[in-house]
Amino acid sequence: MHEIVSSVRRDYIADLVRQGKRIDTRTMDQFREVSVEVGTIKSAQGSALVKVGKTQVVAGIKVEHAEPFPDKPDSGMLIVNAELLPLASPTFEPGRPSENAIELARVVDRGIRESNAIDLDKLVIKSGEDVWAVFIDIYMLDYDGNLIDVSALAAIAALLNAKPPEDEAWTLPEFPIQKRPVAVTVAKINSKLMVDPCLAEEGVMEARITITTIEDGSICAVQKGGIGCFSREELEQAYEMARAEGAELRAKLG
Amino acid sequence: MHEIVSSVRRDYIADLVRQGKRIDTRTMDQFREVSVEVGTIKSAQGSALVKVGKTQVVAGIKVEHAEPFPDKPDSGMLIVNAELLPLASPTFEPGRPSENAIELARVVDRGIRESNAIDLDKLVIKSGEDVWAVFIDIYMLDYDGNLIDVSALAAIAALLNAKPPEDEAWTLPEFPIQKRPVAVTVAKINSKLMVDPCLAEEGVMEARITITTIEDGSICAVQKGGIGCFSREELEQAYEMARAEGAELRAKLG
Amino acid sequence: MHEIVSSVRRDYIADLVRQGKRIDTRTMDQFREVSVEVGTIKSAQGSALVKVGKTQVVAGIKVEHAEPFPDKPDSGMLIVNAELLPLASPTFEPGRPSENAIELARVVDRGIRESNAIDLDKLVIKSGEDVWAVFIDIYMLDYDGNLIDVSALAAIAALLNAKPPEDEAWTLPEFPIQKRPVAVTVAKINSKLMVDPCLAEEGVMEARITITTIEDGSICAVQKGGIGCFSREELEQAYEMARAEGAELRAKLG
Amino acid sequence: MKKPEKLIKNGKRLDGRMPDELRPLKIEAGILERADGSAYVELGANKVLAAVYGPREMHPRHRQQPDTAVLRCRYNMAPFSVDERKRPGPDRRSVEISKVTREALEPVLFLELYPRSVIDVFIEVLQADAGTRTAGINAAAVALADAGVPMRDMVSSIAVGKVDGTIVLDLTKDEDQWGTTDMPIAMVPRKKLVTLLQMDGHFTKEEFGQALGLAFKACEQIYGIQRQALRDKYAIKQEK
Amino acid sequence: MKKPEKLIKNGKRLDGRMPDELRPLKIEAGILERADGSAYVELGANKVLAAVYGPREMHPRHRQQPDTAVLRCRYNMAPFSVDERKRPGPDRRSVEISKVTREALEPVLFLELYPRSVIDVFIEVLQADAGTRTAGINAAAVALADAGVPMRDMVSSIAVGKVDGTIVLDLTKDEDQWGTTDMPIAMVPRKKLVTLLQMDGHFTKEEFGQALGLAFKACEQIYGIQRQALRDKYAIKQEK
Amino acid sequence: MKKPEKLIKNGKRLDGRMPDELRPLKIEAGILERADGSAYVELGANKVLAAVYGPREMHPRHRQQPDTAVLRCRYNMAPFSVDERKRPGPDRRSVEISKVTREALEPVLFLELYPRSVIDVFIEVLQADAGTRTAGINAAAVALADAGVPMRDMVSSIAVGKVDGTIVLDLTKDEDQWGTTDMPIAMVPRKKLVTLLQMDGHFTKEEFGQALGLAFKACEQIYGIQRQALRDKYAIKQEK
Repeated sequence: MHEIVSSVRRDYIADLVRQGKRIDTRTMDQFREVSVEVGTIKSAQGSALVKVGKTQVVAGIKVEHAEPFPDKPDSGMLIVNAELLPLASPTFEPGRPSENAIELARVVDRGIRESNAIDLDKLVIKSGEDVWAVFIDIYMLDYDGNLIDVSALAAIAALLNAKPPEDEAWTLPEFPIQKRPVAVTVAKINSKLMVDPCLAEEGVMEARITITTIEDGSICAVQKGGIGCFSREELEQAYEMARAEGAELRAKLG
Repeated sequence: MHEIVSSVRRDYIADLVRQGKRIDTRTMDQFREVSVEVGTIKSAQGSALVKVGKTQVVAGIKVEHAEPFPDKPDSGMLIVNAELLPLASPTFEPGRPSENAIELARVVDRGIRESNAIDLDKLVIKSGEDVWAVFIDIYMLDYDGNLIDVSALAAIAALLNAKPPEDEAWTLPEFPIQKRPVAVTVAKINSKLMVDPCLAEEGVMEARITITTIEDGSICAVQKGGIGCFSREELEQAYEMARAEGAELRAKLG
Repeated sequence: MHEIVSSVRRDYIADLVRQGKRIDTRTMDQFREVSVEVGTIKSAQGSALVKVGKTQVVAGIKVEHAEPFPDKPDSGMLIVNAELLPLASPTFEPGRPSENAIELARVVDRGIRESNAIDLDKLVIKSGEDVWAVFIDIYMLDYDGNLIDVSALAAIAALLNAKPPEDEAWTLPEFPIQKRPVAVTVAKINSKLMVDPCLAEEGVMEARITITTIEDGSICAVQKGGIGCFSREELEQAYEMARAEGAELRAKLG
Repeated sequence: MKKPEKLIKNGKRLDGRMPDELRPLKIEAGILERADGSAYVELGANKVLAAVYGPREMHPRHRQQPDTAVLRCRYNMAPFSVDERKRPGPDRRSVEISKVTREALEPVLFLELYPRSVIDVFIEVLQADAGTRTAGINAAAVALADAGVPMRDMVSSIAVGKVDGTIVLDLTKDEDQWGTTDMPIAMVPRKKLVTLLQMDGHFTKEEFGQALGLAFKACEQIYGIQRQALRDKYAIKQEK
Repeated sequence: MKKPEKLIKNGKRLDGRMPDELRPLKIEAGILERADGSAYVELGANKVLAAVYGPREMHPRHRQQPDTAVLRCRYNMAPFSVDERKRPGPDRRSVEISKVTREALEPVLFLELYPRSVIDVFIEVLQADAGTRTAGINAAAVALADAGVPMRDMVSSIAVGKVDGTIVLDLTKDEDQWGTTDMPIAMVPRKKLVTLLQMDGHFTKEEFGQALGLAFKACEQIYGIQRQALRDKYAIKQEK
Repeated sequence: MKKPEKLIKNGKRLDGRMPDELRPLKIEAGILERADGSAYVELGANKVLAAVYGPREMHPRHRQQPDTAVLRCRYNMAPFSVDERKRPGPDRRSVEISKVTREALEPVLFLELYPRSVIDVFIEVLQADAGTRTAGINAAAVALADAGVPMRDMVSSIAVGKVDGTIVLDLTKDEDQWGTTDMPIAMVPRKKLVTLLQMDGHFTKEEFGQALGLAFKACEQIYGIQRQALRDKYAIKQEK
């Protein structure tokens, strides 16, 4: 996910951080401008276009019949797929999902799955034979950093926007969403922690940690990335930042 | 599909065309020698070996049980596959079908499908459950230009040669062919139009247009290729050439 | 499977062979030290770790429900898969099975299948619908030559170690093994034949022939490899070596 | 949906359009930050994005052409763009559309100016309702201009077809499915030269000519909207 | 087809052949225009084409060998060559056959004469009735000679096997399916050296020896037909 | 297996361990001949091998980095390592684990010492019982040391989680399946810096802190066993 940053720019960003500043004048715990627009894609059951700064992601929900996994006959299915479209960045290449796209999809998946955001137990049509599969397709359109948080936000916004499929097998009054997990990524640059790294910051960050929290502030998923390290104190500080910013982002879900 | 042609040869061919001549002494609306031999492959339900000049294609038909598409429960299936075998040209490479092989298969498919050459509605065994799938496999053996026309001719010749499968589920008296679509490709070199480009001509042509017609001269499929353009007058002229040559080729089907 | 050997070493090995000697002081019909350890992998129905000199292979057996092939409704299935893990040699690369891995799996498969080592007819649960599929996965851990013989020995040892699956559909008293095929590879270097080539010998051998025999000394599978040739006399001599060494290896199966 | 009894009633189509009437067409240029050029097109219910990268160095190197740039096009549909979820990744249809799209655009480019380079055109269909390839070409041509890639002319594209025996412009999904004929076309609008032409269905000679005429007229109209989109973007930039 | 009660009756096989009798074998050299060399083989109901390209420059370059040419072989079956349509593309069986075919042919070639080059052998099975790999090797060897690739000797190939307890030459599909043993073999006919040997089934020591003998004799016969095919082509060329 | 009524009874876990107790951990260094370094780890019922090749020249060349070595990791499960046979080849899970494993190990390596090179770490799970990625990292770190690759420090790894409301160390498969939370962690043991952290399930702030504490303590213990494995190998070599 890193792009190459010239060493001059690298030093400049690191210097700023030493002074407690960021390249785009934000504070350490400040997200870029966030906009959430839902329902734009009519061919999807639900959809959301999320912009965080210049990063743009669209997520679409499709709900289809499927045969359940043999070991989970009484559970609907959740499938999260992420495409780092070559449209979105000069460094994204067409072809099979990259390591980064796979990690992204799995981190978003865990946030939704582990928080029980969707009540999958209700998505059974006939035990062991026919269940609802919920596909979340994440489509990266314009990439200016922090794709995990933007994607996770688009995914939960699209789920909240989802209408029941027009199918007589569907019997629930609405789409069963019960939690709102929100991912917040904290980057470490020059030993300082900051939320929502933009692309330039990603190019110089030592490591990142993504913490997904739910309404009560508890954690449902964590993912460290990058080749740097975190101390225990830093992890605890990152959690506080993720919880606070997560609450703010959650408010944007309406 | 283009092969590299030396600039001397390129100029030579272009010069000839300026004089209304072709490299192999043909007229503009003349096909190379055409031969159609059917029934050579006993392991196929139907087969044809078609030679146009030095270009050779064999097509084989297999008819097998299949489950119909959910949205077409009362229709048999047509699957056209084309292999540009590395045997046939130094420029063909083994591996997954190239862009050219895919275009070829799809253009042949459209000619047969859109003309209703096969009465697919008769190829249903049990609605929604069991239908006949007709596989047309096009095998390029020796490539000296104009593979679309040669392949399309081999495909319809093989279909006309097809015997019903030896299977008690088959109840029709014969294989239900009702139209004879024939593709004719018109190449544009030096602003002149000519049918059946040979390999050397393909190397210098600006663009080509393939028009598939049926018995009454009406069009069932068109495909423009190459990076040149056609004016409206050229398109109408190409249609006349395709209709006239199509009728001649159709006569070779016996 | 060949690795590059310096020409000096090549000459040295060839010289030794001329004197009837081998690089590791073995005689022509002598295997390296053989050890067979079974039951190490508890997650498999059966397993074996076989070491021949420094070459190490682990084979694991899994037995699962499967739908039989349409043309063999009354027969269980045998699937042999071999992985030349990049862990085992600097020349093995991750990714899809190489030509060598495919040949290896197929030669081991033929030895077991053609000798009827497993009584596949007994592995039918419901004719045409449900049979037992026996998977033999061969895992190359450390590669110092002669992977066919070591793999074949691991495969039959793992089969002999196999316990019935814990599944109420299983009704046989035990896993139905009825033969013990053993593969012996004879290499030709400098016109001399020798069994069990080590890696250095493989690097200089002209050709190899693998002969799989069963208890009564009859042959159930043969595979010649490499770009050299064998005379009729050499083939008959190779058979004698394979039969004799095969009996010794079979004794290690306990 | 079942086949409607009639696709054209009292001379009007299911969505109220006249046979020679375009669906609402909206084009915006320059809507992506990272791409060198981009455009967004809505054609009826179609929503399509195009982005251009390049001219840039071609990798891998052995695919560089010593005397020209290479144009690459990739047409792709989002999984959620159609009724039944489409599995991600290219299929045979998208490979063919990518090829004819490239051949539709290449005639207006001066590729020989950029030896050893590549120009990448990425087209993403976010919502589909028939005509996605023509919407994609319209978007791609604007995105190329937005990227500052030198062009001889614009490329404009639309489909014509036959529905209930009538030649109609710009088919919807229902018309495509239940109609007889679909003929997507692309052209260089000033010189009136066709750079893409595909057709499947049934046309007599006369219908073919009539359909071409309809398409030529519509492409002029589209050309105007494309130019306006580029002007609008330039105007906004100037204001800033 | 059900298993026949007997595969050999009164000393004769289902198709009337004696145990040591070859199926009709027809070989034609030089039947393709584009290939550097080619051959067509009919062995009973088998129909097989082989083409040779090269020696030519190896691409990609990092696979070039500085001191030798590389021989590549690709054995492939047409989808319509067998009863049930075969899905296009290589499977494990064809990968293995391609490998042993390469190893069967390589001993007679002077690859060291063409450093950094590649020789490609493409074998296409158009119609299959057991013995396709042997027919393919016979075709490939003639195609190599037709391409003018220097060869130490020809390569000739045939299968032997055991059917109803009898050692037989050149098995048909039925004999392969219902018989006990199949042993394809290829050899350099003049020096009588085996370059391909595979076997599956059951042979005692004595049967193995007897089968080898039968194969050696048949390969001499095949060698004659291969030479004749090359002479015929040369003769035709001379006439022209 | 059905969900057990209780996973912790009288303060003890199903396998008799205390909540903060590690499963038996056995590490052997240098068990493969061909690899430059290797290690075998048993953690409870997990059996994992790791091998290291390199620093060696990177192929293909265009992936070489002019100023640093590249670390590649491949985590892979044997088909027979789990209850239901796993199909060979990478899946999405193994791709992700390979990535986080690489990021867990890279902080301790001096990659800048080996420009244009690659270091390959191959991890093979032969038998799995939850915690395979942590066992694999422990094995890989020892294998890197065994290969003589210069390291700033060791990397030690373990999972913590929540089962029946209790924070426990080193979950078994049953605990992972029926418990609430799984949090694998890797750290540089001397500096107490975390290089891998993943979590799924549910933790309050307090539980998160408590789990981190448990993991930090266990990693020290593992570090001791890793060092002993390397010492043992060295001792054996010395004896020889």
